[in-house]
Amino acid sequence: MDESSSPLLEVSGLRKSFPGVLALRGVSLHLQKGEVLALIGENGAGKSTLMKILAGVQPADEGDFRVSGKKVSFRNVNDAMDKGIALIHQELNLCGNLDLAANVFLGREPTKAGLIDESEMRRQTEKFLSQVGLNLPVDTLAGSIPIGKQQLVEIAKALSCNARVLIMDEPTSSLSQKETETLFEVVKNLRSKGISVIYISHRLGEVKELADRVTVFRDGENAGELMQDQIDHDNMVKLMVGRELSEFYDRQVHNPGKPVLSLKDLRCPSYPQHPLSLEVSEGEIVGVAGLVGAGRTELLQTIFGVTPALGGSLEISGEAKEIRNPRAAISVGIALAPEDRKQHGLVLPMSVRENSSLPSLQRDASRGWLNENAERTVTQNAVKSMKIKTPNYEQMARFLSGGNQQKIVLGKWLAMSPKLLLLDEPTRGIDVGAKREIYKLMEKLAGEGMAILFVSSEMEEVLGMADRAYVMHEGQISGELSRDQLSEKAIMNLATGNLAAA
Amino acid sequence: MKKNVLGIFILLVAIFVITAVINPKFLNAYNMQNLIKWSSLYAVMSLGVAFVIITGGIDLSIGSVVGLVSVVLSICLKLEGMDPWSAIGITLVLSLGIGLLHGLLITKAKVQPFVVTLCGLLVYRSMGRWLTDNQSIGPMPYEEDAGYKNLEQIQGLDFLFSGKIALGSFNLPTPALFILVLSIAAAVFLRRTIWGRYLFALGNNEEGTRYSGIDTDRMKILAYVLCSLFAGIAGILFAFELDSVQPAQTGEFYELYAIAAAVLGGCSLRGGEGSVLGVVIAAAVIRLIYNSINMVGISTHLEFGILGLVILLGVIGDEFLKKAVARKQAAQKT
Amino acid sequence: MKKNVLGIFILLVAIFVITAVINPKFLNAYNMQNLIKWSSLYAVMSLGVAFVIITGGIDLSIGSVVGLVSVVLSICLKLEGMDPWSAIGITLVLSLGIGLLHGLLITKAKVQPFVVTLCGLLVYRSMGRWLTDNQSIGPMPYEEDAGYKNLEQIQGLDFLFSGKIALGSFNLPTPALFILVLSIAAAVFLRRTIWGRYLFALGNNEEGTRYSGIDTDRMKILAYVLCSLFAGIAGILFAFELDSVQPAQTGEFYELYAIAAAVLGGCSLRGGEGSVLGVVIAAAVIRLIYNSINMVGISTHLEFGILGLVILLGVIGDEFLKKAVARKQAAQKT
Amino acid sequence: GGENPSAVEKPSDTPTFAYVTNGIDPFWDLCAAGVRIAEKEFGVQCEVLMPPKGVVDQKRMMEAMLAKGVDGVAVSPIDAENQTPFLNEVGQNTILITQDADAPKSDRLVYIGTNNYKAGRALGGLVKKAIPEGGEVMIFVGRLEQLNARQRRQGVIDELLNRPMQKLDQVKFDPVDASDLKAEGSKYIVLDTRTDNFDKAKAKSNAEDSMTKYKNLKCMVGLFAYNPPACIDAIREANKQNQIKVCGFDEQDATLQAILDGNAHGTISQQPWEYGYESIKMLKSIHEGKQPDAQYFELPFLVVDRSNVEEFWAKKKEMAALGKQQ
Ligand SMILES: Nc1ncnc2c1ncn2[C@@H]1O[C@H](COP(=O)(O)OP(=O)(O)OP(=O)(O)O)[C@@H](O)[C@H]1O
Ligand SMILES: Nc1ncnc2c1ncn2[C@@H]1O[C@H](COP(=O)(O)OP(=O)(O)OP(=O)(O)O)[C@@H](O)[C@H]1O
Ligand SMILES: [Mg+2]
Ligand SMILES: [Mg+2]
Repeated sequence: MDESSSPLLEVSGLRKSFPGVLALRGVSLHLQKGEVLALIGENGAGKSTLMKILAGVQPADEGDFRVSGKKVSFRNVNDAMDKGIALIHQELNLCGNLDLAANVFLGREPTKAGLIDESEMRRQTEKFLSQVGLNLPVDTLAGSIPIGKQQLVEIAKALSCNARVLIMDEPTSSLSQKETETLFEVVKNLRSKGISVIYISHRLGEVKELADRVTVFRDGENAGELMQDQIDHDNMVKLMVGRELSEFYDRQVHNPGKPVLSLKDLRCPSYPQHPLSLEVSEGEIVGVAGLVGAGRTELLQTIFGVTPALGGSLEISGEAKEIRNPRAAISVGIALAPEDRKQHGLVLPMSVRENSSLPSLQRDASRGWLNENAERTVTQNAVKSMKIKTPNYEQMARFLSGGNQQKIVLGKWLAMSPKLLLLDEPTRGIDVGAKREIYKLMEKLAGEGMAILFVSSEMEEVLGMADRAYVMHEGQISGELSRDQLSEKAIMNLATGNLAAA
Repeated sequence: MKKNVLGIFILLVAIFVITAVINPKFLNAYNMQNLIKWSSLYAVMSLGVAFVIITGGIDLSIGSVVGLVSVVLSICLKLEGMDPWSAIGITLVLSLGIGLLHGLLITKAKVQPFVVTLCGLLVYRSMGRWLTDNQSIGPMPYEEDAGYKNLEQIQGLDFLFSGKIALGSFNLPTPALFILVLSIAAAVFLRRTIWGRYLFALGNNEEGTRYSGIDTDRMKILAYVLCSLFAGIAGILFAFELDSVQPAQTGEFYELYAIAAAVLGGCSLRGGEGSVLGVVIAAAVIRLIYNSINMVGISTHLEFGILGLVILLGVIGDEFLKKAVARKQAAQKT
Repeated sequence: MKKNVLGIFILLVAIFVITAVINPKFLNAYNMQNLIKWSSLYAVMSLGVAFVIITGGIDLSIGSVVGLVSVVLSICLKLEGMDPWSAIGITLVLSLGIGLLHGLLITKAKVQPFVVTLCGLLVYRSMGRWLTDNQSIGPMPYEEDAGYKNLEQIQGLDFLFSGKIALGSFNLPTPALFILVLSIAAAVFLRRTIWGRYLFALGNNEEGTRYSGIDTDRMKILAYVLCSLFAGIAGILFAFELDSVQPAQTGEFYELYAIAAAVLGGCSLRGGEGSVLGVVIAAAVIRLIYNSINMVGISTHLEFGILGLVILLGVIGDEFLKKAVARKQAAQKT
Repeated sequence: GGENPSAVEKPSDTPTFAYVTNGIDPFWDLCAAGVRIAEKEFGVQCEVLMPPKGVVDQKRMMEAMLAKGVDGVAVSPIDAENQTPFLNEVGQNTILITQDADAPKSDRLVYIGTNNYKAGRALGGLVKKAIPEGGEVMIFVGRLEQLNARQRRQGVIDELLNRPMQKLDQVKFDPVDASDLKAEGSKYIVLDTRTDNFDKAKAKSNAEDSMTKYKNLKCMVGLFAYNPPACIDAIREANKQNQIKVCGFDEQDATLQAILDGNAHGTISQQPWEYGYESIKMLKSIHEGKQPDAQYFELPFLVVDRSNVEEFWAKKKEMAALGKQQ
């Protein structure tokens, strides 16, 4: 068959089921040489599953799978790599105990006389790292760098395979604006070299900027396709959720009440040289913007007592409090929906019920006895008010989509009626529908007088949701922006430490 | 819950029936009493270690704790002539203290449970030998012993911990009552109190549990304290059952039996899983295997081998059964 | 790398110096030779288990493998009169086979390493007893044995595995050469080959390693095979060193020494960490402790206890040292 | 084996016995050989049970035998003093005799065994012959909590220090950690007793360490079967054959070979097959209604040295082979 006439990659009728779940119900997809194809869909639509099949990580149950017109079947990752297909996973997959060079070349180490050729590996790694704009020594341990930078290492790793098809599954979910821009450069550069990219993202703005074509999945089936000129927000949303969504950030103006949280010269463990001061009031939604690694997560964790402060004062409703652990934080009315939902937010192998009631168990218990009625009520309230999609309360949290998992996290905290809600990247990896619901919820809670402090790396989100925002840069608060001062440019200047321009 | 213990229950019944067919004397009341007695004794330790395994930890020191506790109890009762109930109290406090020490080393000094309890295994064994100059000792005092004045009370304890209660023609060994009470308590604790829920939660995801405002360190310490306490109770039961304690030997390898029973009974060494009923049945299975080997008349040189094979096949079979059940449920859904 | 073994090295030197001060005879050549010999023997096993621990697994069967291998070797050489090199070959194949079995059960049947190797501990011990009718046996044939015809060759093996090479007035025990070769090989394997790299990688992040196109199952199997192989080599060394094998006892508890040495030498039981040099030094520390106790004249009752305390304090101290170093580096950065 | 009726259902007139040891040891398998010989000779059936881990296993094995309804039990109690109540329970249900180790306070009908104290003194005598000029002696043993081990050790010490003969049931023991024992009028010094917990590697390194520590060591005494070979190995490797003598207990091939080669002076054998044989013989005769003449049936031990080692070794092999034929 003639190579140029048939698509580089073509799948059709692909089916895949997991115990109890039919993840793909006969989807199809094709990819041309030098094309950036965006793949979008709600959480659980089957995007990652398809990509894992393409990359040889999992076998398909049935379906037709061709590369350059030739029927192929991949038994493992190496088969896929041989055909030039490389996948950057949704979850990070670096080995924290190995250095960057070792991670980039893991599984494909250059060898000399049977031994690993370290010098060659280092040389090449430097090249690939600089391509993704990462200036770190190649012998840095992967575990010692922040998530965002790890993501860039993953991309460098994929580049180093000389892939013809590069699959990126939500690559920007933990990248900051600046790193995202670097990534876009990389992707555009690849396209110009004739490399094809499959790009999965929930950030429709990115899709619009990058994609030559968009394929949409819904419930494990193809829901439609958009050519470059048809790609716009509304069209994508319509195909994804099957209906139109009204105004995304439907904000009201809040009138802040008394201050709930006020920090004075708080010192966080990683940047003790930069004392932090800020304030959040009743009914106010305050954003914290900044680049990845700016110390925003740690700020929230310090407030919540996960990493206790080294100094400074923290006041809740005007009273100085010492918070040494999450328990103390909860007892003064603080709740945190953490950045790493699976590690910190939930106990994945436990049920929706057990997760929803975990923080409130002790409050509802009498002398340590489980109060099963209260537990059921808490769960019921969470599922109802959050509109959590679950077959029943006993479903394992692991089997729910990202959006629904995040809703459980929020639900379990709302049962505690906190005064102050801390949200760390509340919509990371969450589809548009769920995102919108979370924004609505934030609105509603603020309207009821709750103080909300949220960290976000998505510019749109900060611009859209915040009444006021702090911007962080390398561990310090580089500026505070009121509603009218909020603009993309102002945030970027502060976030990159360009204080003069701000 | 129920399907979790199905596999191990089938195993129990199978070995039971096979042995009874080969040697009908297996079924006589005396043998059943002994089987119940030994199963109860080992089940106490297995239950204890289950708490720790549920949190994702391990305790290798159980056997040495059994040894040390029975040594200390014997010294207090026989040589020191201490008030018998105080002696019991001291041994329980000792085992609580050991558990607390383990818990603190694991949570505060951040030493891995395997290492802490491996060192415990060595240290407590050594202490027992040192305390007795490595001479055998038992809890029952003889005329020349200081404890002889408390003989009656000690005999009372002996009945409590290793006596038999006549139920018609069947003599129920008292350890069976202990395991009954302890396993109900353990089941209620694990399934009906918030602490039990916390143990399961932290076994599945420690960080996540801590982020939900639970003092995971304290809960882990609790698990190790319970484990050592149960080992201590087992030590008392063993001391009275055997009337004889070899400081260098008593309890040797028991941690492995206990862990094997916990695993065979459905606890996952990864943490977050486990059922009291399963563990108790599994402890009974292990004792049953020993008894069957003797009743059938197989060479004692093969005992270990058969036990090892049954545990391995039991665990594999159980896994297989669970998968089959899951597949069936999945098939029903679609 | 270097700071990882610093702590354990300090410990080695400290115990060494203290013992030498208390009893200067400790330093004489004969004692040093013995110390080197025993350290080498135990270090072989410890190195083996280090491979497994680096992948995040565990092997409890080492001691029983040592026992079984030395039994089989003795039977082949002495009773069967087999060609001596073939006999060595058979025992090595046997240990490889055991490792392969462990690896397959763990990766394919998905049984936890703790369970698989615990059952192995029981089964291989039983096999050794059964094969020999529980009689002690040694590799050296007597006149009436079938192996007597190979006596010279077997004596050659005996020299190879448990002889001494005169270096001036110092007689270097041959096991030292084995551990030298094996540890260099292990270090090169772990640090300079792709497979070593993969072992570290999968110990840290198995999924991620698999997604990088590495057959993690095969690598895990490799680790268990290497572990059993090293245990097998240790079995051969022990058989020739002891010249007699107690099927029921030879090797008992050695897995615990091996694991303790690996952990003390810097392997993390969570996987992904470990250094060959550290493990070898740690094995030497453990032997040194035993030797010191004898040299200083402490009661043997306390041996275990002292060993346990030193391991525990060693691990805690090492952790502390590492943190201090990290803190210092962090301070330098700012 | 299911087809063989005798395996499934023994004729009811065949008495069945149990022979219960105190652990797993080659010694006991040689005893089992004697049991097998006796089984044939007297037309009885006997199970040999070796408890792997001490008192617990011994108890549950005997319980299982009671449940099976055996006609008699010969046991080597691990902790005679404290096991007495249980032994009495066994004695009430079946014929109970003790062998190897006694439980004098129990209702056992008879005790068959060597006089370990006497045997220890005989061993001391061997030492005296080995180093007539006197000197320093070390004792090596697996565990000292066993009564027979303590009796043996005390016999050796008493003999070397020329103390008066003690009565078996009233032996006074030197402390376990007693070191540098000497006496007026004796040329011998008992330096120390080292235990190894049945770990032969430990036994060997104990022997090595004692050579490092004591320059003038003249004789090593090994009380458990594997101790003499461990000492012999250590001495051979240190090239001190001419300097240090070995005397031991039991009859491991390595010990006998060393006696033959002149590397060990001698050993004391309890002739284990006699234990098995005599125990079953005794059970059978009691089963037939003959009460034993005395409570103590003393088995003679045998002093094996260069003069009789070949003959003895041949006997041992013959016995082991006879036992295995079953
Ligand atoms: N290993 C697995 N076992 C069971 N179910 C699975 C497994 N992997 C995926 N699923 C299920 O398959 C479905 C598709 O999941 P997939 O991860 O492909 O979705 P996605 O489109 O990538 O979603 P997201 O946007 O949240 O990443 C979901 O219902 C998911 O729960
Ligand atoms: N556990 C830790 N140990 C050492 N350093 C850490 C740790 N956690 C965070 N840091 C460092 O602290 C700094 C702040 O990280 P943090 O995760 O708070 O940033 P962030 O702005 O929230 O970025 P992100 O968007 O990735 O969450 C980073 O330089 C990071 O490397
Ligand atoms: Mg996905
Ligand atoms: Mg963050």
